[in-house]
Formats: sequence, C-alpha cells, structure tokens
Amino acid sequence: MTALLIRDLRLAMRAGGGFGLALAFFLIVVVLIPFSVGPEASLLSVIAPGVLWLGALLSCLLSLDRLLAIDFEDGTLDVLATAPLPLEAALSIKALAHWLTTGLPLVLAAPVLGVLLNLPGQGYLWLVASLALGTPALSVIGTFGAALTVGIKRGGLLLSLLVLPLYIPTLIFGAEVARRGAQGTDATTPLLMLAGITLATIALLPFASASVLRRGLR
Amino acid sequence: MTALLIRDLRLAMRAGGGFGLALAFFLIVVVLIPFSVGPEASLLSVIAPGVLWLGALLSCLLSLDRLLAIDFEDGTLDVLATAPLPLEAALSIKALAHWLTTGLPLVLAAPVLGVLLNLPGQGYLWLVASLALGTPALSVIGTFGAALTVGIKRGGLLLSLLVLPLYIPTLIFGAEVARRGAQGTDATTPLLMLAGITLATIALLPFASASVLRRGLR
Amino acid sequence: MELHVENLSLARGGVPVLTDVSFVLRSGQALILRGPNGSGKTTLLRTIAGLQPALRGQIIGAEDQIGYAGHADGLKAMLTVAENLTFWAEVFGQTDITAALDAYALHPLADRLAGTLSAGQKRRLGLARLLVTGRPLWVLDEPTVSLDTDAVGLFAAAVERHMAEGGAALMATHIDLGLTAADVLDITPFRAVSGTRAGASDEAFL
Amino acid sequence: MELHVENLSLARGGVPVLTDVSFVLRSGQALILRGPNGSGKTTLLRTIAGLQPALRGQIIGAEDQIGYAGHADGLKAMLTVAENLTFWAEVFGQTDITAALDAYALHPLADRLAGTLSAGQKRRLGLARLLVTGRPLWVLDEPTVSLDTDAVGLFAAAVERHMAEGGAALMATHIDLGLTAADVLDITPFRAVSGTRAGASDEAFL
Amino acid sequence: MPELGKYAVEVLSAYAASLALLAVLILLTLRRGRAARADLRRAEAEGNSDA
Amino acid sequence: MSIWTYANPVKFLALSTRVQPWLWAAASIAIGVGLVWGFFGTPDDFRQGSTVKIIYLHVPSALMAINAWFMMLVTSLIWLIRRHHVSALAAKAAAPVGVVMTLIALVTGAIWGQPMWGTWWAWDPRLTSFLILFLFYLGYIALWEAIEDPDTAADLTSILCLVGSVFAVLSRYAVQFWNQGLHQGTSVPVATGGRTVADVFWYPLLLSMIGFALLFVALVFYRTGTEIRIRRAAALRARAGRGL
Ligand code: HEM
Ligand SMILES: Nc1ncnc2c1ncn2[C@@H]1O[C@H](COP(=O)(O)OP(=O)(O)OP(=O)(O)O)[C@@H](O)[C@H]1O
Ligand SMILES: Nc1ncnc2c1ncn2[C@@H]1O[C@H](COP(=O)(O)OP(=O)(O)OP(=O)(O)O)[C@@H](O)[C@H]1O
Ligand SMILES: [Mg+2]
Ligand SMILES: [Mg+2]
Repeated sequence: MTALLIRDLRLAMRAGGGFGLALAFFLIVVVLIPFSVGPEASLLSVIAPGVLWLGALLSCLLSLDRLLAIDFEDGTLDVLATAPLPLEAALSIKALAHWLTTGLPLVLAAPVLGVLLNLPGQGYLWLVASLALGTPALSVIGTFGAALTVGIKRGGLLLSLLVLPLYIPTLIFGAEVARRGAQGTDATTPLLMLAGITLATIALLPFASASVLRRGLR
Repeated sequence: MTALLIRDLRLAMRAGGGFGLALAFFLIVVVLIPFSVGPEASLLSVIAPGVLWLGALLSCLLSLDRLLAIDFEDGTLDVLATAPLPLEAALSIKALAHWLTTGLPLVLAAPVLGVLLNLPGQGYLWLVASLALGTPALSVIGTFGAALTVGIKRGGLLLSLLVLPLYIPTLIFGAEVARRGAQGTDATTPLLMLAGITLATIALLPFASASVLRRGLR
Repeated sequence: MELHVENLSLARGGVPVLTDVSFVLRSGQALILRGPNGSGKTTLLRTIAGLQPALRGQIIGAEDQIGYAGHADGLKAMLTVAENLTFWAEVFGQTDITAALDAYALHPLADRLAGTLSAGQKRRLGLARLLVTGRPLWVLDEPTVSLDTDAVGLFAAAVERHMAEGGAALMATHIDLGLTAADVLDITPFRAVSGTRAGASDEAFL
Repeated sequence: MELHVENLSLARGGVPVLTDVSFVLRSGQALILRGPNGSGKTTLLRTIAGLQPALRGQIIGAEDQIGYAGHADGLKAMLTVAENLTFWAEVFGQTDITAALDAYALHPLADRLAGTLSAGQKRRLGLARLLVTGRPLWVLDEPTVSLDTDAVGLFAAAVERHMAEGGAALMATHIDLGLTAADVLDITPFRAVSGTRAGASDEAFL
Repeated sequence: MPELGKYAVEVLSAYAASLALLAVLILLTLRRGRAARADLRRAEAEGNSDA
Repeated sequence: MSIWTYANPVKFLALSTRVQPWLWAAASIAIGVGLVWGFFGTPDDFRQGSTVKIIYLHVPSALMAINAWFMMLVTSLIWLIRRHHVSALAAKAAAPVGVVMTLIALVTGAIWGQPMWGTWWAWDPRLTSFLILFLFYLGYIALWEAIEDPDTAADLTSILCLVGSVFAVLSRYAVQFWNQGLHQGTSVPVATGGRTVADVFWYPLLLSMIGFALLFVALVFYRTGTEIRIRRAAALRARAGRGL
C-alpha cells in the first residue's frame, strides 16, 4: 500500500517535476485570463472565484491523462492486477497520490493566485476550504475516467470528454461556495453538498474504477 | 508528403474519433464557464470573446500532447528522421494535420458556442476571423513545443508549461480582435498583428522544431 | 503447488485461438510452450495469469500463485534498478532484494535509472522482479528476448534454483532457454480449427 | 555502395561506450555485430543511422542509404498492415508493397489492424517495412526477436536476396540468424575502458 | 398555409431544422443498415464457398 | 415464453423484422398527423403567437431524449447482470437516436427562446440539464467508438452509463440549486393528471409524442438489427479465415 504511494510520489517528483507542473499550469491559466477577457480590476474580481475553480479543475484534468496510461504501457498494471493488493485499494492509492501531487499544491497556491485576480478579502478562506474539500473528488472521479480509457491510444482527449460532465456537480457546488464566500453571503449549504459529493465518490467510485480497469486490461 | 498528411488524418479519425474530441473539449470548457462564474447573461456576454479564445487555445493545447509522442514511442520518428523527406517538411505537415483536425473544427464551432455565452451579434464575424487567422499559429507553435518535449515521459504538463508562454502574443491579439469586434470598435490593427504572427511562425518555426527534434531523438 | 488446466478454450479479439488445452504443472517442473507466431502462446499465458477470461474450461490452482512477466517489463524509467525492485518486493509483501540482484548480476547497475539500461539489462531487471514476488508459479512470455549467452545462463540457473525450491515455471519461447530439465508442450495441435464452431466469444451471433 | 566506419568513438548518456571502432561494409556483404548486453551495439547502430552524434571518428557513405529498424517497429496500431506498409513506401518514394507482403507471408494479414497482431507477426511487419524503403543498407537491431523458426527463415531469405541485389546489412543480435554467409564483428574489444579519458562528451571539463 | 404572423421565420426554421435532423438520422441509419446487410450476405457467401 | 427469448439474436431479428413494418407505419402516421394537425389545425396562442406550433416538435423530442437515456440505463443493467448481447447492442443503437432527439430539443428550444425570452440561450436549469445530457451522450458514443473489442466496449460503456446516470441526476440538483429558471414546468400528466396546456394543443401534441416514441422504437429495432448483423458478419469471418 504505502509502497505504491511512495513510488507514485517519487515518480511525480522525478518525472520532469510532476509536482510543480499542475501548479504551473494553474498559474498560467490564471495569468492568461486577464489577457483574454481584458485587464479591468472590477470585472476580474467578479469572475475570480469561478476562474480559480475552473483553473484548478483544468489542471487536475490535464494531469489525469497519464495517471494510469504509463503504468498500462509498461506492463505495471498487468503485474499489479496479479499482485496480492486488491485493485480497488491500488486505485484509491493512485487517486490519493494524484491528489497529493496536484490537488494539494493547487489548494495551497490558490490564495496567491487570488491576489492576481483581485479576489475580495473575505473570499480567501472560503476559496481554500472549497478547494480542499472538492479537489479529492476531482482526483477520484478522474481515476475512474482514466480507468475507462486505459489502453486507448490517444485517450487523453477522450478522457477529458468523459470526465468533464462528471465534474460538473463538484464544480457547481465548489464555485458556488467560493463565490458566495467572496460576496459575503452564507455558503454552508453548498459546502455541505460539496463534502457529501467528495465523501460519496471516495467511498464508492473506486469499486467502479476497479471493475472497469479489470475489463480494460483484457 | 501527402502520404504523411493522409496517414495523420486517418489516424485522427480512427483513434477514438480524434476529429471530434478537441471540439468536444472546447464545448465543455465553454459550458463549464457559466457553472464557475455564475449564470448572469450580462457578465457572460462581456467575457464571451475572451473565454472563447481561451477555450480554443486550451483545446489546441490538450491535443498537442500526442502530436509527436506516439510517433516517438513506436519508433516512427526514428524512421522518419532517416527518410528522404526533410524533417522540416514532415513537421510542417504534422502541424497542418493538427490544425485540420483541431483548429479548423474549433473555428467552425465557435459561433455556435458563442450563442451559449451570449456573444453580442456583431462579434461573430470577428470571432471567426480571428480564430481562423490565429489557430494555425497555435498548431505550429504547439508542434515546436511537442518537439521540445519528445521523449520525456509525462511530458504532457511540461509541454503545456513550455507552450503557454509562447501562446500569449497570439492570444492577446486574437482575443483583442474578438473583443473589439464584439464591442463594435475598430479591430484592424490587432487583426494585422495576428496575421503577421501566424505568417511568421509558419515560415520560420518549423526549422526550429526540426532542429530541436533531431537533438531530442538522440 | 499444482496447476491444473482443463479443456481450456481461448479467444483473442473475438477470434477463437486455442481449443481444449489441458495440462498439469507440478512443483519442481518447468513447462515450455512452443508454437509458431500467432498460435496463441501469449493469450494462453495471460489467461492463466488471470488477465483475461477463458471461453471455456478450467484453471485450478493459479489464484495468488503466479508471478507474471509479459512482453513488457513493468519498469519505471525514472526509478533506479534498486528502487524498482524494492517497490515490487513491497507490493508482494517481501523485503529483501539482494537475492534478486545477485541472481542477475545487477549489483553494479543497482543505482542506475532503469531508463538508461540497454535492452538486455532491462530484461534482466524484469526477470529479477520475479524473484521478489515470492510466488511459486512463474508465467513467462519470451523471457530471454535480448539476453546474451551469459544472461541466458543466469536465467537458467535462476529457474533451476526456483524449481529446486519447489517452484514451477511455465514459459513461451522460440529459442533455446538453456534449461536442462524441462518439458515441452507444443500448442500447435490445439489451434482452433477454422470451420469448427470451436468457441468464438461471438458464438451467440453464429 | 560502401560504408566506411573509421575510428568511431561513442558515448551514451555522457558515458563513453565504445572507442575506435572501424570497419568497412560493401555491397553484397552482411555484418553481424556481437557483444554482451550493454556493450554498445544499439548505440553504434543508432549512430550509423544518423540518429545520434559520434564523439569522434567518421562514418562515410551512410547518408540516405540506410533503412533502420530498431527495437521499436514504427507501426500504428490503428492502421491495417497494408496501410502501414503503404505509408512507409510512399514516404520513401516507393509504390509497390506486394513484394514486401510476399517476403514475409503477410498477405493473409494484410487487412488486419496492426494492433491486433501477435508479437512475432508485428515483428514480421516491422521487417517488411525495410523492403519498401528501397534503401541499400539495412541497419537492424535484434531483428529476429520473437520470430519463430519459419519466420527466421523468411528473414534470412530476404536478407540474402537483398545482398544478391547489391544491398548490404548490418545487424546486432544475440542469437543465430540463420544466415549462411555473414561476417561477424565482436565489439567487445572496442569497449571503452572505464578510467581512460577516452572521450566523455564533457571533455571540456576534464 | 396557416398565417404565421411575425414569427414565421422561427416556426418554419424550427420545423425545417428538426425534420432535417430526423431525416439525417434516418438516412444514416438506413445506409449503415444496408451496408451491414450486404456485408453479412457477402460473409455468408464466403463461408459457404469455403465449406 | 419469457421475454428473455428475444435476447437470442436470431429470435430478436425475427421479431423485429415482423413488427418493424407496423412500427414504421404507425410512427409515420402518428407523427405526420400530429404535426400536420398541429401546424395547420391549431390556433395561435394569445401570448406566444404562432410560436406555440414549435411545441409539437420540442416536447416530444425532449421527452424521447430523456427516455432514450433511461432505456440505455436499463439495457446496460441487463447486459451487466445477464450478459445478453442484444441488450448491450440495443443500448449502443439507442445512443445516436438519443443525441439527435436531444439536439432537436435544444435547437427548437433555442429557436423558441429568441421570440419568447429574447435570447437564444439562457442558463436555465432545464436547458442546462439538457446540455449536460448531450455531453453524456457524446462521451458514451465516443467510448463505444474508441474500444475495439466489442464485449469490453459493452462492459465499459454500461458502467459509464450507470455512473453517468447517477452524476446526471446529481447535476440536475446542482444546477437547480445554482440557478432558478425561466422555463415552464412540466405539462405531461404522468400520474396525477393536471396539465397546463389547453385541449386544442394537447391532442395533436399527444399524437406527436406517441409518434416520436414509436419512431424511437422503430429506429432502435432497426439499428440493433444492424449491429447484430455486423457482429454476425465479423463472427462468420472470424470462424472462416483466421488469417495467420
Ligand atoms: C434550448 C432550450 C430548451 C431546452 C433544452 C428545453 C427543454 C425542454 C424539456 C426537457 C422539456 C420537457 C418537459 C417535460 O416534458 O417535462 C421542455 C418542455 C417545454 N418547453 Fe422547453 N426547452 C428549451 C427552450 C424552450 C423555450 C425557449 C420555450 C418557450 C418559451 C420552451 C417551452 C417549452 C414548453 C411550452 C414545454 C412544454 C412544457 C409543458 O409540458 O408544459 N422551451 N423543454
Ligand atoms: N485484438 C486482437 N484481435 C484479433 N486478433 C488478435 C488480437 N490480438 C491477437 N490476435 C490474434 O490472436 C492470435 C494469438 O496471438 P498471441 O499473441 O497469443 O500469439 P503468440 O503465440 O503469443 O505469438 P508470438 O509468438 O508471435 O508472440 C494471433 O493470430 C493474433 O493475430
Ligand atoms: N541514457 C543513458 N545514460 C547512461 N548510460 C546509458 C544510457 N543509455 C544506455 N546506457 C548504457 O550504455 C551502454 C550501451 O547500451 P546499448 O543499448 O548500446 O547496449 P547494447 O549493446 O545494445 O545492449 P543489449 O544487447 O542489451 O541491447 C549500456 O551499458 C547502457 O547501460
Ligand atoms: Mg506472444
Ligand atoms: Mg540493444
């Protein structure tokens, strides 16, 4: 169990700095926003919470691509499937490793990037809370998508297509929390919904992922 | 020459419908925008031109990933490098194939997605013009980035990181054209700049890509 | 440890490949599968390893007994040789990798990244992985591809030691493995004859 | 057609691998490189094919003469066998693929997707690719991996026909290729001795 | 033709678009179906000639 | 005789060839009469003018778009539990029909929105849910296309359909929470009766809905037959020349 986690983390660090890259992508999306919608501070501060959430989601998404693909290509998944570790556990661990290398850095970086987009002062706490609660769901759902597309060459874009609609509820509640937080209105209901989604996906989705992966390996 | 183009197009069609997927991603990014910034029509119509450009750029970016990576992994690039076709030409063709399978569909789909974001009526023509002029530059620059990261496992995110700064000028002028068009102000200057960037990259960048790729294959 | 394969029929991509394969493999035995290209050796090995379903027939005694090494090696280019082995050892609940390093003379390479190994060195590492699984039944698909004569010798020695310790091995190969005592099973007679309704997975549609 | 390799020194990943390799290869000749795993055969072949630079020394007569087949085959899983061959034929300015299909008995597989072939069938297709390049000098890295005896025979016949037509072939291998008339070059004597300043690419820093 | 008033364009284009979409769906369905039938017939013929 | 008899492809083909002429005929008549009646035979609405006529396309297609997904969910479950090939193929066959229905609902709705709400599109929950449904359809079809082995494809798409359905329902609630909308509530009397459309509009609408449903069934029968034939041809070829 921990062996797999440690290996995944180590690979993320070595393979071209996987740790920093989701973060860098997040940074760049946020930086590109003013270039595309124009530099007005008032406009930016209105869209800031939403854009930060969307940026986090997209960077998560981009890094899903190779979550299982490399392990599939080099035969690691075949061996894992014959190992004593249940596949459900292996996939949960991989999702956890994905979260630690992408979700967590995003959560930590979001307040800094909030400054770039003039996020209102009261919004920071809510933004961080919503990201911290929501990104684990993104990793788990993403693992399901990765398991679906394992073995499909050029699966990257297909993966995005499959995963994005599944991300919608998380995004809606997460962005809603951040937005309400920034406006100073009450955000507990969406926060609870978000927590519910995250818990439910963590508890249930690995089973779907494992069953999908077993069939995909054939 | 045409053999390579035809093969790439054929592969794009077969490999899980590569044609439609960049498009689907574009659609999804655009759809996610309201979920993240909220459903107000007036706000959406202000950010519409910028967001459409950003969405097109990101879908281009996502599909770059495997522009050269698969050919590298299965040894095709090694053989191509020893073939009579100059590598510059081969890379230009690959960029063209990439544009035909991603850029062009994006240009055609953009007006439809404009409707979803309440793009003002006068903006459609300019949006399409700016995308038609700008996306070829995105493909060519992307090919350069793909050549830089060839052979790097998990290069996907690194590729995005390298390419995004290079995309900034194209994005700035492209989004400016679309924004001015939507507001009804004069957009010829940025349009000319955009055309200049595209022509220059098409003319010059393949040489850089080829020389980078030759070293990357070592 | 005994592996019983009974009347196994296999398909690949909906095409019947082998019919009614039966054999028994016991502790201390090595069985070499032979057959021309495309005859279904890989398919058979993957099925026994539990990676794909059989059309018909039974495999008894394979559960949690198998160390599988296919055409791909399951190595990470960005981890060192020792790290790769340690990882697999831990996944299979083992701790010690020195025996594996010894068996394939990998000590000098232990701190090299696996991605910088030559084809044969990689293969040696892939085979060393079997020693850290602690599994009694090795299922190997063309294990000696790319190996030089010395390395083939190391492999043969490792297999013989494994058999002496009560293990068993099932291998597909086209070339000589240097094993002295091994049974050979030619799978050509089991090839699904075209025209029989031998068992396409799409039988429902025939 | 003549290939002259003179005093070639090579490094891989900054580590010197071979020093002062020299040989001449002429039309109608086949040269087999031998050497233990990790001795630098792949590195030498890639350098001659122009895929990586030499540290020192010269390669004369290789330009635009080489058909290269490395460890990977350059095949697309999503194209059929015939489409794969046609593509490479067109890239190398040829038109006809039937000779290549004939040489490796690929006709029955012509309409199969390359991704659904077995390991040996794939390799046959990879070798058939050489016939549509029209190049006189074949540079082959372990060409007969995964091939069964019949297929090795097809390969040997193809090489001999190629030599009879004035071509030449340079191959690295650990096993018998079934070629009757081939010279062997053992590269072990050329291995860079560690501790010599034989030619690290970072010489400037020494 | 009923009097559609100022919304004639909308109503007509809605009907046109919908019927066109349905027509495309049905045509593609029929085309694929015909191709499949023909191919199956061919496959069956091949089988008989072999056996 | 149980319904599972028809899980046999041959039996299914026999049944579907027998009933199809009737289905097609009934569907054409119902749609034809419904649309002609609606288009020529009903008055304009006092508020919406002649745009009410769009309802005869919009509502039936919206209805079928949802029902098609529901049918796919059921057949996917049947495949996963009982592994009847016909069931998986029926799901595959229904998806493109579902997309087109969704597209028709979206297009007619958009065209309707311009005069009524002054905009082609608004992020109303009902419309948004439909867009999401459209995305699910696209993903489902793309996954079928991307996987070569037909049984694996059936397995994976079935599971996607299950998981997707859960998330689609979740999205529906999320979207409702996110934005309260402009769109009218439902008027199709499911259990209780009570409808909001006047009788003049209701009967042609009902006819058109029945027509769309029949058309859907006819198309799914036909397309499932096509898929069966493709598989049968592949199986025959596989059995005959294995090509080695
Ligand atoms: C693109 C946008 C639209 C979509 C996706 C959409 C979707 C739907 C759906 C799913 C239904 C089925 C309701 C049900 O049976 O429960 C429906 C019904 C209906 N829609 Fe839309 N709609 C759209 C735009 C519009 C517009 C612009 C109007 C007119 C102003 C409209 C008027 C109606 C009416 C009158 C019904 C019947 C409601 C009823 O049963 O009473 N829709 N629509
Ligand atoms: N996805 C697929 N679809 C159809 N046929 C396939 C597929 N994969 C493999 N086959 C066929 O199944 C047969 C068995 O393949 P398998 O890989 O088991 O052969 P093998 O005995 O391992 O051959 P080799 O010695 O070449 O490795 C081959 O004829 C192959 O062409
Ligand atoms: N990127 C690298 N960094 C450092 N050393 C490397 C790198 N790649 C290869 N080497 C080393 O260079 C040497 C030559 O490798 P090469 O692949 O040429 O050997 P080979 O003769 O083809 O061996 P094999 O028979 O196993 O294929 C090996 O010792 C290998 O470990
Ligand atoms: Mg094999
Ligand atoms: Mg080598």
